[in-house]
Amino acid sequence: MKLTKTAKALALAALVGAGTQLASTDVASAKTADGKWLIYLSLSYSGNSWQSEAANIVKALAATPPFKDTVELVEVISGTDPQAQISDYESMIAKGADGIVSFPISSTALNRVVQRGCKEGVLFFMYDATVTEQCAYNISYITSGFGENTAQALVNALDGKGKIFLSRGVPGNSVDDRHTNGAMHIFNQYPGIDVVAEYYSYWDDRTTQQETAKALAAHPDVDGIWAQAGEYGAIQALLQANPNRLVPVTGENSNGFRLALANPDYQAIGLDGVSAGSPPAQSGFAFKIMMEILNGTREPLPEGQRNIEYPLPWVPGDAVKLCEGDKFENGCNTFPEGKVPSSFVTEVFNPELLPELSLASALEGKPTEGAEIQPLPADAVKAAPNEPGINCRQCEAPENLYHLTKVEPTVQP
Amino acid sequence: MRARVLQANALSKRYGATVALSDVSLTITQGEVHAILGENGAGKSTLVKILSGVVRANSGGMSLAGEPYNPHSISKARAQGVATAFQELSLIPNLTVGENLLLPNASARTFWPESKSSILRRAAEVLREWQITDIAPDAIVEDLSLAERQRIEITRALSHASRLLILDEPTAALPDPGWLFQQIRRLTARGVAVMYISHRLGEVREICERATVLRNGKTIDTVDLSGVDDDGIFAMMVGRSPESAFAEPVVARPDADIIVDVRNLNVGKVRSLDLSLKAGEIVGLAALEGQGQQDLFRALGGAVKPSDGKIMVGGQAAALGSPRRALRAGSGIAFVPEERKTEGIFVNLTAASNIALPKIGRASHAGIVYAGLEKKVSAEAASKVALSPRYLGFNVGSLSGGNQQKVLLARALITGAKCLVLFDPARGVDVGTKQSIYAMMRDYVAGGRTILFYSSELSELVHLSSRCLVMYGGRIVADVPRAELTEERLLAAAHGHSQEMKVAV
Amino acid sequence: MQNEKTIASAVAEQEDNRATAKISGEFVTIAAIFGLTFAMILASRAISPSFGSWSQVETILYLSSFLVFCAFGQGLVILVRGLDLSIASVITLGGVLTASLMNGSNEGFLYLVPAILGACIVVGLISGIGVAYFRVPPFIMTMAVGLIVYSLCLGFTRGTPRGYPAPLLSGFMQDKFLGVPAPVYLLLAFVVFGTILQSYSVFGRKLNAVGNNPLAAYIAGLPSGVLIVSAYAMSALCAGFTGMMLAGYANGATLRMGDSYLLPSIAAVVVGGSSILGGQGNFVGTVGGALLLTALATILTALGIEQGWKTIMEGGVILFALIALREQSFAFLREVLGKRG
Amino acid sequence: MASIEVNTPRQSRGLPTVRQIVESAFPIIVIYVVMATIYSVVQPSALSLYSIESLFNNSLPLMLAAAGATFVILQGGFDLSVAGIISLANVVVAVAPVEGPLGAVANLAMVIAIGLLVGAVNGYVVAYLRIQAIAATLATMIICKGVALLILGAPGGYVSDFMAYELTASIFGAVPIAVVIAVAVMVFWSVFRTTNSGRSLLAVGQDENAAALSGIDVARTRFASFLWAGAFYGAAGYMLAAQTATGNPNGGDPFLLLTFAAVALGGTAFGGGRGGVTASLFGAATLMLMQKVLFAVGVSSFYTGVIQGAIMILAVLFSAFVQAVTSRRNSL
Repeated sequence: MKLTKTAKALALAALVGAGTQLASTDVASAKTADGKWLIYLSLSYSGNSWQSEAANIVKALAATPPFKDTVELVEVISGTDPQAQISDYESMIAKGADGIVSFPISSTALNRVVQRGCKEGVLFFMYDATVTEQCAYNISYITSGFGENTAQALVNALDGKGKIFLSRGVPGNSVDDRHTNGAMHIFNQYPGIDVVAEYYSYWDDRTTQQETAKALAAHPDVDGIWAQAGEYGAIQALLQANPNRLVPVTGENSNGFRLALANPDYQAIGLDGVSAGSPPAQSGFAFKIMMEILNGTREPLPEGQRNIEYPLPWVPGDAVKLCEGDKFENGCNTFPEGKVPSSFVTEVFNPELLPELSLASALEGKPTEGAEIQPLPADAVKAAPNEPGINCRQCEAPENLYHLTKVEPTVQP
Repeated sequence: MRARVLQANALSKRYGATVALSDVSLTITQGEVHAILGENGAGKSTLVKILSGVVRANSGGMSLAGEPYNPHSISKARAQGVATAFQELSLIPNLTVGENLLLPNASARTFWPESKSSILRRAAEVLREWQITDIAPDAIVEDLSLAERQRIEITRALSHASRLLILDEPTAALPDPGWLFQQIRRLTARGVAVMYISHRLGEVREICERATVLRNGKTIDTVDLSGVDDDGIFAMMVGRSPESAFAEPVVARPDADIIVDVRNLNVGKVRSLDLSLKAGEIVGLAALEGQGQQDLFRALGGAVKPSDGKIMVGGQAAALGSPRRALRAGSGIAFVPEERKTEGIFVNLTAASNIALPKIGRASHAGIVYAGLEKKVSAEAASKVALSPRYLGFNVGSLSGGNQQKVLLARALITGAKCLVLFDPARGVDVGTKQSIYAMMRDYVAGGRTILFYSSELSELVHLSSRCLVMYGGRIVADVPRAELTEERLLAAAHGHSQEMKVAV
Repeated sequence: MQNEKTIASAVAEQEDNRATAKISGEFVTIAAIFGLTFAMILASRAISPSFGSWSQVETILYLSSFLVFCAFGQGLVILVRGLDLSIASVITLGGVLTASLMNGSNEGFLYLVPAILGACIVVGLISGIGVAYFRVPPFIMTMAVGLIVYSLCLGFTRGTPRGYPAPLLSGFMQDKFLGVPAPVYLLLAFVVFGTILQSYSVFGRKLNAVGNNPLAAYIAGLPSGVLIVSAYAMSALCAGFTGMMLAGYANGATLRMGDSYLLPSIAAVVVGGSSILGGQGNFVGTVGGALLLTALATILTALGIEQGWKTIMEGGVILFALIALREQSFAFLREVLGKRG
Repeated sequence: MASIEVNTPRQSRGLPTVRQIVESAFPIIVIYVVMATIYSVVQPSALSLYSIESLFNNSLPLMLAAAGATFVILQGGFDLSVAGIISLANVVVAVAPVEGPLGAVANLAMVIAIGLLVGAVNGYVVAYLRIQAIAATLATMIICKGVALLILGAPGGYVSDFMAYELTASIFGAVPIAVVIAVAVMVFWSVFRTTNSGRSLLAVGQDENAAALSGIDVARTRFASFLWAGAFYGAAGYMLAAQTATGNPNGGDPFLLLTFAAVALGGTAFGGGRGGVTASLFGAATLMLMQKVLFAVGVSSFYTGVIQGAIMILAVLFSAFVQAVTSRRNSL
């Protein structure tokens, strides 16, 4: 704790005795009294596999030597209300945080408090979701083109024509907006592609399943589904409607989805697709960059260049490979059934960036036996392009914003 | 012939399929006190509502002092000089007397509110004008007794009535109509007409000149009260000639069992009260407003917990924490409260369901209630209070007040309790219903059971009680035996006087 | 004399009409909800040729069953003048416990089901006791209990619900019988059971009485407190059951699986003609409300317009239904019926 | 004659009666002060001007929303449209920012007009068409959210610098403007409740029937309560925009349940007749302060909700306890 007992007693005395202005003496300066960095892990919503894995990764890293002895990590869950996260950020700044690694609930509402924190010398590292305040570091895959790449993959699988559903995220959310814009950029090029239903699934398996079932009632003859997280629910809905027919589905990284993609029975009745999207490992990457900057082994980036892109995972059906052990080794990328829940988001490891982690880290936040924090490779940090409303405010997006990086069009419009 | 104040021609009012008023006409002249007589459900309340602007007639017309009169709201009616004191008091409980008197515009200014003291000053003037000296303008209404509230209700109407004052059962909670009659006389002296609705024929004869009788929503006749006797009026109201309202009173045998025995009861205003009720007697209770009778009845019914005392029911000590316990204590006590609407009936349930509720198990097989069975179960109790079986399938909310009261009493009967505790069971119900209630009470005690009842009408107590207790200041000050029962005797005792005192009414 | 007789019989007749009119009014409201739902399904043919088909009706029935289950409990709580905001969390609790305790095996299914539902009932008992005996406003009590339950689910799962429901359960949710999904039969059975419980059972009658007039119920010797607590317990039971079914449907649990049922459960009850003030309500109407809401959502999902417009249409249809289904709108109709009768 | 209970007019000036204290915001103020004390002891920097400023800036939108909802709840209604109107006002301000102090006034006028418009729809449907308030306002909430999504598809936009910086600062470097606004609302309420409209509002909530028979226009009073509520929700959305400096089409969602929790914590009875805006303001401030206290005492993990829920129940029980104790004394 930053505030020692003596300090507290002093503060109390000052409060009771003089009852006067107690200037905030405990601003972020260096390390805590016992020589540790005070780092907050600030979550907004917690309660799905993705969020808890991302948090567990940070917790596991913080418990891995040498961070084990140099970092005091405090986890705070604020809930879905931006006001609550603002309030908690304020409290962290007041407590003298050295760094805050956080999943921000809103890309815009937190800007003011983040800006103030920066002035007080607090490092902000956002993972996955972003803020548009330029003094914060955004470590995110969002700019890596999930929408357009998966859309192209779906178009390829459908040979350029067919009725499709869009299973989106949360209405009025900037991430959902970015993904969908990217996807529509591709779909719009193909007149043969007909988006017959578009619905919001809140990045949740069960909601996806119900919403897809509703859409299937109107369009049982759908040819493909473009989905964001929750994609496994879409497959369940398809099977429920007709156990003998599946269609190509693109989606994110749930273990259940990847197993389905690799399932020969499913492939035989029409399943095809690609698993891409948001990796929980971003949190660990963010945390490690932050620690390197704090420890002085890495130069801080200048303001305005703090958007860092995390590479987009890309696993087509034929690339699904089951892991034997508890790590991504030998190019494996999926766990066998029963080892993890189907909602488990598989992209928790990164052999280059996060070699310290194992399955226990992601599931329980435990450090890997014998592991030590490895320095990040020199070329680990890749700048992300500007995207207005995502990682910057009044800025221009590059012209080739939606250029394809993972897949080539195999059919022409 | 005096000038006409109100002329109503062929008023009709329907509620859905129900015809509440059909073709009612009447004329009220300047300075007249005009009675409206009729049984419950005859259409009096609907007439009052139309005249005061609460509802509008479907057809027919009215004129007020020669001008067409068709008020859309209470305020419009008031603006034309018609004000009403409602039977269900229309005061806001958590506002002061002053604010209530001046509603809806307590503050005389629109934009910046008038100061509290200035409002109270104006209210105090109103109170002074209508000779109310014992109620402070800044008292909160919910702290007042029912009688005090009724006087405030009347005062508010008095202060607005420049042409016509409508009084709907104004004496229901007033033990003494003296003040009211005095104010009515002052008002009529100024030429204001008064429409007076009451079940109490005695009062009506004292203050009114003419009466219009309604039956089944129609005008029967308008008569000069001096020209008809009570039987004649009764015949017009009910459509048949009256039987004697009060049959021979019942008296308990001296050696009868004691069913309820209360020792040293302390609850609310009740102070160390002793009481015993024997099988086969109807014990009346007389008291002025607020002498602790509510507390006593509610304690016996289990609705409030006594702070001290011992209650034996059917020979067993009973802890009456709740009405449920009261019903189950020994041979059981069933309580019928005074507030029919708020504490008695379930408006959305049928009469049969209302009655059968305490014995719902008997109307069901395997947890399922059968409507037919329910009717069968409730029919016997219903017949005891002369409730027509036709009504059993109706929602209670759509029945008249008298029938609702019968439903309540039938529910008390069905519990099988050996003691009934009835608080003013015949208040505000018509003559026919009263007779049924009295008959039920006699029949009930004849089966070796007992009744304690309170009534605000002395005549009822005198004629019905086997003996009558009188409460004053939380204690029982007199136990008047059958032979000595007179209204004067009760009234004197109720004022805390010895029996020789003369009481002017 | 002759004249008097006619008056008397006229009065009797009037009053009879009054009673029958009341019944037909309720009946008309319920019939109108189902009619409106049906009309909407037919009209939706214009959007997609697959609409208006039996398979769409099947989907609507299937998906509405979850809402019907939890709206029944909500309806009972509303009947006793309460409101249950904890159902979202209790649905989650039911789902999370189903997935984690059954853990993908049929072993112990028969005792796990009552154990899980029992845990949910305990939550309802706590809410009910707070409301009935400690006089905490239902809004605050159930919201706080919901918060606590959710938080406990979060802690219990460490943020990641694990496991799968028993294959028996997930198999049942997938099964078809005579070409119709098995849960549709469950729904029908539940509607019959719920209607009997709410409107024709001793328990339901007592709940009606307490909701209608709590003071009168107390004076009449009904155990009001016990009844109110049992309404909340029933609501939690229904919510837990909903969660269990949802876990079976989705073959697993998520922590926000209950969120999308809170407001719709209240809306279904109110659109179905029950009074939010308690003491009046009919489960068949609630079922109609749930079907209406589900059919609307199904149609909107398939509609190719912007989400904003969809949302506006959703609100607009609810508002329209409320206005069209209010009693006054049938006054004319009833008058005609009344005159004829 | 009837018994005489009140023989002499009671003195009404001077010390407030026990009843007045109980019906006022007293219990919730006690709770608030206790929590604030705990907070400032555990975290002394809470007393710095900046901390106070940020706390109140953060709390003000909820306080205004709770104030608005109180008008509707006092007359016995319910208003879920709060979430929709706040979202709508929030995006409108962020999409059409007008610079400068006058611009801020223009923006305020816009959102209040929106609030009044939605309030008028609510009021008409509830008061004149007699649709159940909870269902009708659920529908208008959904519609407002749809409109907000059409105006702004994803979080973004920006508000004028004046709103973002001046309105969230302090006057004379000492009193946060948020506090000034909250106090202004309290003053407004203390005047409003003594106007005829204010009395009508409380009277309708107490006893609708009696109010109607007293000549109060019940439907108009109901209608007006929704107008007031709408205006306050609009202002809440406005202050939310000022505080976050952006628009969010889902910005109002978290307010839905919190608003009513704040009103209930303040002791205003659902069903109407008792309570007040001041109490609701403190209820809202308490909820926001709770977040701070929980952080400060270190309860901040999966189980935060357990503590939050428990505190809400305890706070209501405490208010009931104060009421019971004082009214017992009152009756003696």
